[in-house]
Amino acid sequence: MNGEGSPASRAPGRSLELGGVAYGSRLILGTGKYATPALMEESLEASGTEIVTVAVRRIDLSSGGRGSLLDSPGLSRYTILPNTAGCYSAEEAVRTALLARELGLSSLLKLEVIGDPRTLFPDVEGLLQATRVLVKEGFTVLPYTSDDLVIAKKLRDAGAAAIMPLGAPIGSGLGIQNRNHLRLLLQEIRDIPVIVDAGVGTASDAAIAMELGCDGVLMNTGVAGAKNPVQMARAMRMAVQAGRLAFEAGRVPRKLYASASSPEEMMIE
Amino acid sequence: MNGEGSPASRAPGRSLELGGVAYGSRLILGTGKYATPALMEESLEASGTEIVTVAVRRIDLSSGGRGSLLDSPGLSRYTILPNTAGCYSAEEAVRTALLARELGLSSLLKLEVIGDPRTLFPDVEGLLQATRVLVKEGFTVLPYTSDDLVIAKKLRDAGAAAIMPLGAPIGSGLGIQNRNHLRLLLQEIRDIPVIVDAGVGTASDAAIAMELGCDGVLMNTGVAGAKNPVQMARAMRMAVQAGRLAFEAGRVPRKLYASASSPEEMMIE
Amino acid sequence: MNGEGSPASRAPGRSLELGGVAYGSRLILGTGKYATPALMEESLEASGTEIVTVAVRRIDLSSGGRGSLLDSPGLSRYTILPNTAGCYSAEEAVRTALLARELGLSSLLKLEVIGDPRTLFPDVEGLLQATRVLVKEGFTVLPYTSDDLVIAKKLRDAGAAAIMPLGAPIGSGLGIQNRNHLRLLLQEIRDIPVIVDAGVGTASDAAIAMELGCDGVLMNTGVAGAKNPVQMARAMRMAVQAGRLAFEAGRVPRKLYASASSPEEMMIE
Amino acid sequence: MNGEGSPASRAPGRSLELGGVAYGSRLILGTGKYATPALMEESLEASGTEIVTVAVRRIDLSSGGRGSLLDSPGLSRYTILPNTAGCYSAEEAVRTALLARELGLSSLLKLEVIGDPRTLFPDVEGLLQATRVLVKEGFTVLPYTSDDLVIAKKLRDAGAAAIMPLGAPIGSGLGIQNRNHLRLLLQEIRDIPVIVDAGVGTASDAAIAMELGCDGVLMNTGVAGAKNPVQMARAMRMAVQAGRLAFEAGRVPRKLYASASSPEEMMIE
Amino acid sequence: MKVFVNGEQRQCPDRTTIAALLRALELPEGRIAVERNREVVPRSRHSDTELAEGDRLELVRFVGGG
Amino acid sequence: MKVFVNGEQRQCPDRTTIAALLRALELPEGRIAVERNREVVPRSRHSDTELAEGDRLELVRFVGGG
Amino acid sequence: MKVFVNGEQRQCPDRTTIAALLRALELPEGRIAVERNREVVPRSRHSDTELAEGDRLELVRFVGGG
Amino acid sequence: MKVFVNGEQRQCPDRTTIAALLRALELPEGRIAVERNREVVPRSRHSDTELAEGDRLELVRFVGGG
Repeated sequence: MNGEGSPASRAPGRSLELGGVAYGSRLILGTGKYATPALMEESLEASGTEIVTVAVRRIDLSSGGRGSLLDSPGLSRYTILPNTAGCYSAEEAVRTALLARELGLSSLLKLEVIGDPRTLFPDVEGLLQATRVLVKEGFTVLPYTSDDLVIAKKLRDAGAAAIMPLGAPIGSGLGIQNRNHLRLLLQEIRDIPVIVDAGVGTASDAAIAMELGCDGVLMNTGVAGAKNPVQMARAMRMAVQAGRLAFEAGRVPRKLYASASSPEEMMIE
Repeated sequence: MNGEGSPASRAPGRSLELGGVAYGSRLILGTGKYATPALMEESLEASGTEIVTVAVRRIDLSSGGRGSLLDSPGLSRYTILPNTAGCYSAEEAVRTALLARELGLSSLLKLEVIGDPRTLFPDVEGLLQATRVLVKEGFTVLPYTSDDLVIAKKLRDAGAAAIMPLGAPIGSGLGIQNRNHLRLLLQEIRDIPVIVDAGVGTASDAAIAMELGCDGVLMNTGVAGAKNPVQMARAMRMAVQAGRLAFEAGRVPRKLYASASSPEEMMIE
Repeated sequence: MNGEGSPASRAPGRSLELGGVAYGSRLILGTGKYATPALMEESLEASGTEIVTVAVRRIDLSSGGRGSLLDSPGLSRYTILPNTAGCYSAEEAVRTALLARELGLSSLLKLEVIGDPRTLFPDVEGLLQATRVLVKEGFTVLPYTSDDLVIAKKLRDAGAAAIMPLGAPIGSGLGIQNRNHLRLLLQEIRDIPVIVDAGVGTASDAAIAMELGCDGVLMNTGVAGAKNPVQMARAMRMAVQAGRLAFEAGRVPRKLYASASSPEEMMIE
Repeated sequence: MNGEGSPASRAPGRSLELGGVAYGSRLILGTGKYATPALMEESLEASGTEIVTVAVRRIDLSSGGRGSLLDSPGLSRYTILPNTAGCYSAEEAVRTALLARELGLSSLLKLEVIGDPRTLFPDVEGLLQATRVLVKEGFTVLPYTSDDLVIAKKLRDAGAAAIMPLGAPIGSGLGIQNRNHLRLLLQEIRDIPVIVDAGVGTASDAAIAMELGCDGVLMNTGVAGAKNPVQMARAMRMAVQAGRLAFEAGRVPRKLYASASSPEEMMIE
Repeated sequence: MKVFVNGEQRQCPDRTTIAALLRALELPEGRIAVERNREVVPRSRHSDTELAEGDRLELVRFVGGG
Repeated sequence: MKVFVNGEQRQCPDRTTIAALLRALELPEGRIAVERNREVVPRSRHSDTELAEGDRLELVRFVGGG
Repeated sequence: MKVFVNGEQRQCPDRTTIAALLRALELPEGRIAVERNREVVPRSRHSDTELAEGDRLELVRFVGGG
Repeated sequence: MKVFVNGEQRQCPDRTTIAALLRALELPEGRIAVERNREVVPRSRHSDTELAEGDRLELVRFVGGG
């Protein structure tokens, strides 16, 4: 076992299934940080994503409540995945989740319980509490968590619909910092999807996540923060597909030495 | 300068130009090591490549000369790039090049002068000699070389039409072993294409090469040696495009800390 | 800030303080897996360690209870650090800790609550519970944990006397898998020691841990599993010192380009 | 073969032999870039080095020729290794070498033929020419070269007394950029010493070079450029020894999974 | 009577319903979720839910986020 | 009466003390810790602690570990 | 007379041309390149190039390679 | 007559020796190496080597370097 999964290992080809729905795209995009709504919509379209994350925030009363994200007609075609970004306790996350369901009339949820403001790393204790509550409430919980496989197993056992380990701090663009932890997590969590959430900075980062055997990738800053978000969205779309295909194709084993690709006999003399 | 090039730096979008011809695909594939000709043809097609490398070898007299690679009708659509694989001296490489031109009626050449049998690393001294001779002979010389930028500059000054540094030993599948050397080489060689030749093992390796700003990638074992070569060829096609797009799009800068992708104000209380 | 700490940042030069005692050596060694007690004692001596870990296990009644580790007179000079290795619940770890104190008459404890048999990764939830109980019981708790800084802060707030994040799975010899997580953890945990526990495979791994700003390194397999444990123990002793000195000395900043170390003027012409 | 050499492979324990002289220290230090001669002397002493490099430069006629480096009495105890730093052609390097011999009355030489001003990478063609000339002239030639093993074999065959591949650009402090190339080079070059020259930025970089099986390390900026050069010199001394000991001790093999260091039976129930 | 809306104190007539409040604030019924004293009030109850002195309301919507 | 020592069933006379049991098992008093029904029994209490039918004892020591 | 073809010694009539040799070897003219004593002989010259005693010929084609 | 020392033009009497030049420049004999017209002049020959019109001299020493 070269530690890089294999077609046998994680349901090759099968589309990404979340809450009983199958999605053709394995890329989930955030809707934050875009210069304009138009740029966001164009980027989402270029990415081929079918699911987009949104945040829940207070209405600015002075604004007369205009400018809800969902005013963008372009969003109607996507599955909306509300998050609990910015919540620092299970209780706050649960309240935000209930409001999100009231807003979206769907029970899909990206659950975040943050434990540290500088790294935005999850508070996995609070995350487990909130997951237990929200699963009872009937939510399809997709928890943003660390790459700790023990926590991942507990989240799964608590009824999470997928595991979403971070690759690196949110918005850092550092790529997968610990491939070995992710590899070990993937070998353990085989019954629900594993989606790398956070840290992807460029196309190869997304490809690497998929080559390790992840079922999907969720990103926001990697696209929205690029000089040309639309073009980067296109790159990410292809990178996720390329990484998945490579994972299923089964890569050539690594060797320390060379092995000729042209015949070594029948040379002229 | 984050060392990762930028659209400004290496002619964004422009197709790959070799010997005055522009190619839409930036992926060059080898034709060695396939289980069957049919599998090879299917893989080449899936890869979207327009240029394929071939080797020059003695005819097996007992076989009545049947089974030349070019009997595969499927190859007629590709630009044929003969190599001098297996040559351990400039003189041997020059003889092989002249025979290749007589066979192919084209002057495009992947020049290899090997210096070590276990690693198949190039003999850059012999490579420079052979390049000087063959450029005079009117060849379009694409030399397989190390990631040494001083040698790369000499090859360019000797009239090479591109620089083809290795990413790792031929057939090793180890990926780009020294990104910093490649980065430095790319900053120096801006007037002719730089194509990573050898070492690519999976899709992300190809994407990384392109993200660094390479103009193309040449591979054989990475595809032919995969469990499913056709699927890997498809993966490589997308990975090269994804990496190029990402390079041109301009990736988000790396940060040590997190930066939230959802607004940090207007939280409920 | 190059993310690699600095003399200013973590009490340079100060010795390693645990439970109010200052130790001159920053290396803690395990006593498991040695071929013979003599080899173990020689290795401990060569390492210069002052603290050694031990496990608590049932007496083999058939053996008449002979062969307790502490029969080795050579161990009398070291501070004994009992562990709760092999415990899969907080309750089991607490029972083992109480037995260890009865055996050792000291309250120093390496607390392990394991969450997964294949990786031996900690169960950080159980670890927090056990830490809270044992701190109340008056133990000096040194928890073996993940590199999750949120958990590290909770352990500190629960009264842990140090944080002992893993570098890689116990006995894997893979070295520090996630330097960035460790860096972030070190920037947050400044008031108690941070000791890398597990994963160190060779001298440079230990040096890297110390250069990142860790206060100490704990290892067992890296020494006991070497072909020549005594020599490796000597290597580890020097590597820990070298890494600490380098951390305090303040390394030269990294540059993408060269900078000459000989004068560039006054050349002959 | 874990690619990390083994005691069997490269004359364990034997001291570093150059030009028929055996040196106890495997660390060679440069004398450039120190704030004061006193700081330099203290650093050299702290490093335990026995060989120091110096450059050859024109006398400043206005200064009345005062301030030659060798006025420092502290240097008298070291073997002086003149370099040809700053030479961009074989001919210039040969002239500088002959002047150096006249100055130093010794034939030991660190040969540099630079090929690029921004990276200070060697011009390996010119380096080979100059090596051939100077070996005939009776010099003990230690060439600063790339990590290209084919060039290394040619240098050895031309009579070089050691091979000194760069780890990264001079003064960059990036550490060993291509361990695989270095590993392959070490497996090929067994009859003369291999000394990593350039790129070492901190203690672990030096340890890594030695663990790979190098016979020595040469550095200047890594020490002179540290905030506290004397302390870094001490760190480098220990790191080189630690790395060499670890190489000879034979490290534990890497594993993807954990292996317990405490017994897994006889747990309490 | 006074209530708190998104943290701000507001005056409104006694027995004002949530629906009335939203109208008064010129907020569209749709795309807004309402929490009253930490309990979500479903849209279907907006018109028959009367506010009481000191009620704490949170009015939220979706915004761009990752 | 019967007790369980490290998981094994053992016979011993009524009112046997822990100290007596250790002697019977030829175990040195030192370097052994004793847990009786999940409670540690300090060494100072070994000689006046009598076992009861069905007691579960854990006798442990230090071994090499990491 | 004897010549060497791809390293093997062969007999052939005096003044045999390269074209004749290829026919004798049942090799298709196309897709084959011929080197005689380290000089390439272009296809156009095959029929008027006569071999001489001891000539060393290399007959090559393209094969799969990377 | 004029010579070039480390790239600078200098006047000196005819038949000046290298040793004399070094004295004139107030340079210590030791720790200096001299190259005349691209040929090293060993220290032992400094006193009997006379300079000629237009000679190019390089006077060098060791300095700190890596």
